[in-house]
Amino acid sequence: MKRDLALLLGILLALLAALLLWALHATLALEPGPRLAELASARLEQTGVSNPVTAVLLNYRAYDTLLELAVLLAALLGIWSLGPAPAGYQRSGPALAALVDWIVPLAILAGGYMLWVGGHAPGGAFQAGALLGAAGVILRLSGEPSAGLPGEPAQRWLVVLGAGVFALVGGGLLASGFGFLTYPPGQAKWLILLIESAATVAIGVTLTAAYVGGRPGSGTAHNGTGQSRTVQR
Amino acid sequence: MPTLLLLFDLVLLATLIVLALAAVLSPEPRRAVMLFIAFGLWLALVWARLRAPDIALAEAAIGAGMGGALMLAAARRAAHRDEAAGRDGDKRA
Amino acid sequence: MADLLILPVLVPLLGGLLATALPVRSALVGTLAALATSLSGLSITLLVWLHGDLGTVLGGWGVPLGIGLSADGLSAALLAMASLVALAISIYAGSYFAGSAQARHFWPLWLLLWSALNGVFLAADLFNLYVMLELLGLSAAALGALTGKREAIAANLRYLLVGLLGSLTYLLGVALLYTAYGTLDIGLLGERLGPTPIAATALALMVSGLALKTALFPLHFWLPPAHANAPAPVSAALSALVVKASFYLILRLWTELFAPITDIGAATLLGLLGAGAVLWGSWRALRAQRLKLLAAYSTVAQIGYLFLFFPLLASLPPGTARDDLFAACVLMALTHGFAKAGFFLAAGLVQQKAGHDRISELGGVAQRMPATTFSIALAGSALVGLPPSGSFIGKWVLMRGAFETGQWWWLPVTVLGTLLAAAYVFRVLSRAFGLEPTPLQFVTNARTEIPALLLAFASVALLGLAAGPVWAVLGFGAAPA
Amino acid sequence: MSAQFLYGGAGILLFALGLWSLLVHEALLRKLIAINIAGGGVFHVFIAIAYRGDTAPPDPVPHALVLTGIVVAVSATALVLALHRRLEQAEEPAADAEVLSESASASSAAPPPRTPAERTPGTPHPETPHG
Repeated sequence: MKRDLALLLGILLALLAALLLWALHATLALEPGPRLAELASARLEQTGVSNPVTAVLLNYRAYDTLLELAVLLAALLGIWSLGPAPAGYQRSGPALAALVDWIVPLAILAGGYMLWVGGHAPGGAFQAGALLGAAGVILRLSGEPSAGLPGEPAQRWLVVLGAGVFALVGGGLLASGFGFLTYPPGQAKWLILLIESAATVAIGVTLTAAYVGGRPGSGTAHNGTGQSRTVQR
Repeated sequence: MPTLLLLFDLVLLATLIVLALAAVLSPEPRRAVMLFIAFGLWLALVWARLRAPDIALAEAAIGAGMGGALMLAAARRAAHRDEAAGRDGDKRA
Repeated sequence: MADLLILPVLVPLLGGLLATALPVRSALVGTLAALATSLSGLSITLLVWLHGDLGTVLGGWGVPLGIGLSADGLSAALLAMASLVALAISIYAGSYFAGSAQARHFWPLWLLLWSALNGVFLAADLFNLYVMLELLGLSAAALGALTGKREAIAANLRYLLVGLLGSLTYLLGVALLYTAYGTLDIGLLGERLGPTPIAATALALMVSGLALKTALFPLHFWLPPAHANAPAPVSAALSALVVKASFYLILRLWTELFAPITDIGAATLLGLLGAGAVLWGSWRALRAQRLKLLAAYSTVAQIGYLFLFFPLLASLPPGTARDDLFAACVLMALTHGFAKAGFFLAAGLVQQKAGHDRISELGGVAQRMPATTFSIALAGSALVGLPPSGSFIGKWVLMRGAFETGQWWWLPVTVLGTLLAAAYVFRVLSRAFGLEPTPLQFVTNARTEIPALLLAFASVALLGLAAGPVWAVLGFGAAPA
Repeated sequence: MSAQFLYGGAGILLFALGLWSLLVHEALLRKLIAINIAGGGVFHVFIAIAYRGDTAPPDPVPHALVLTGIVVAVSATALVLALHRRLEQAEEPAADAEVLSESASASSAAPPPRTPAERTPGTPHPETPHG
């Protein structure tokens, strides 16, 4: 019965896929419509960055990116609302710990590099933030329960830093007559770097905090919820 | 398109779809997640071939990396639950 | 002036960030941000009313590179409804969550949700809409699970997955459109879109994804548990506002962007699903044991009515008759927003007072809360569609349209749905006004009871007696007498 | 043009495969993997249509859209998993309590489910509705 249903659904979805393939084929066979690629590269020089993807993300379509940071934050707020962080992992042995001592600073350095290079080569705030997040994950796996994150108050400020700086820059530009996220000529490069730096930190902290998987407890708070934060040693 | 390149593309895509199929069909959680991570990394490789290095990096680091790490934690929990609970020293939330 | 279009998105976003950073002050920050957001939304409505459509492109690049924001009558009408309903919910929530640890989780997520909601109403870019829908879905699911109860978590887990599937389906449609027409701007796409197979496929994908998110029968399965198990202010927001965002998008895409390819056949399919929703939702509401579950099924039915307008709109040429139908559809959506929010807020008060919301045991409890019982009665009469509520006018125009277009088969659906609604509302009220002795003291809590009462009152009086402004904002002539 | 269709088509196949798995499989983790694969398929379509051969530079706009999509997808994944973990805790109070009492070392046991010591506004009652 269940097998039959799976088969039936499989056939239906194969039909759907065939229909979509046909639609895609029909479209590609037509004369390709005017794409944004030419336009995007024609204006690239005015965007303040030379990596076209960064230009789209932080200049042409910066509004999307701002909201994307809000989505990331909403997910973390949802995770925090579900309870305190579960217990950490067993602390790693000396050999692994020594390795972690090397990997984590390296990941942070690589993140900084990736942020800087994102202006003109592959890379940028999200990749850099992900590297910071990876450093956090490694720290947590090695037995650091807080994954290297600061206490709750600082953590809260850090996770809103990205969207906050972004929105404030946007709002400031609006208030000074340029329009929301419309960078004044010549200023784009520095404003984008400012936004990207803040976003990198926020993304790194948010991803790490999401991996930790619960409200940051400094060990004393939130015991009323009945969950003990025990760390194995 | 040259035949050799077409062949290369076909192998690339066939591997991608086989990885996706394997991830989807694997009932064992840890194995499924490992296959999913492999799928994500392979996807990044394909995107690098399609001249999207930025996105390949992002998919490898965020999609396969962070997403995979998150799922792996869940898969390990699921596996622990399956292995009749109560074993000492092994169960972590 | 068009620059101000960003404010209804930016203000709650900044408020949400600040409420995240200052958890101890989150209620204060949240309330202030709610006031400011509401004001910004209403001022946009006022500007559209006075000066006509507004539009701007963010970033100074113009379309198609930049992301456009636009507000026409339809956006303005929904923005105004959202501003008023969300403000009432905020005031109610301030007292509902007072002293609870949930407050610090509620406010930031609620403001992010509100930001996304306004963002959907104002966006003129298909991909930006995807991001907005995801922000809306994630924050809604997180808010719905706030009680921490097993049912709530399970329901919202499902809601989240369904929402993700809906957004992905929508996004695939956007990908096809970009392949064919090379732009994401709704205005530009409208100029380029023709009756091609790709456009039809994209329409099917996008509308299916959004129908899943707006809980159109038979894709409504996720809605009742998710809406019934959330905290009362969240239930109100989910039912009154969040499902409206995806409905609004379907209405806009169907009647504007995809107007060249939508035909009567496709519209009739939507109408049939709507009819199924009306009958099934009302029937389930009648059978529900809990007040909030009743309200949730009633939402399924009310969404159904909105889709009954599609086949009628499709078979009428542009003109006054079609304008009236369109405005009546919007009016019903607005009325449901006010009425359902009022109903859920009042139900939440009953639940807090009695410790449960089982309809069979409501007797006496409600008697001690006269204002709340009155809210339920008012909101209920708007759900039924009694005059002078907005949905009375909506249903009346709907039935007249069914006559005029010869699609008489929508008439029995409307009548039967109305009878069922009357039955389920009466069932609640007969319990609330039960035979128990009149209590010696009445319970009043102005800060929570007044928002519910005002919302219920607005659904009946404001939108019913003053439908003219709705027609005016939409840019149509006088409302039908 | 042919490469675009080849790669875009693969994206569509991945979307259909993910959708099928989402509908057929019960376990949450499998549903989550399915939805991520379906998402990967949609992103793949975007990347494929951005590709314009080895001579012309690719279209950066779909690339940026996909980057946004990836971040959104991982956010949703994190939230789904957190909800799932909370659900597991809520569903197995008895089993976890046993683990706690049986294993002598409390540190190695799973944390007990959260008991709502916080004041909970509203008290919804379980009633599983049938859709």
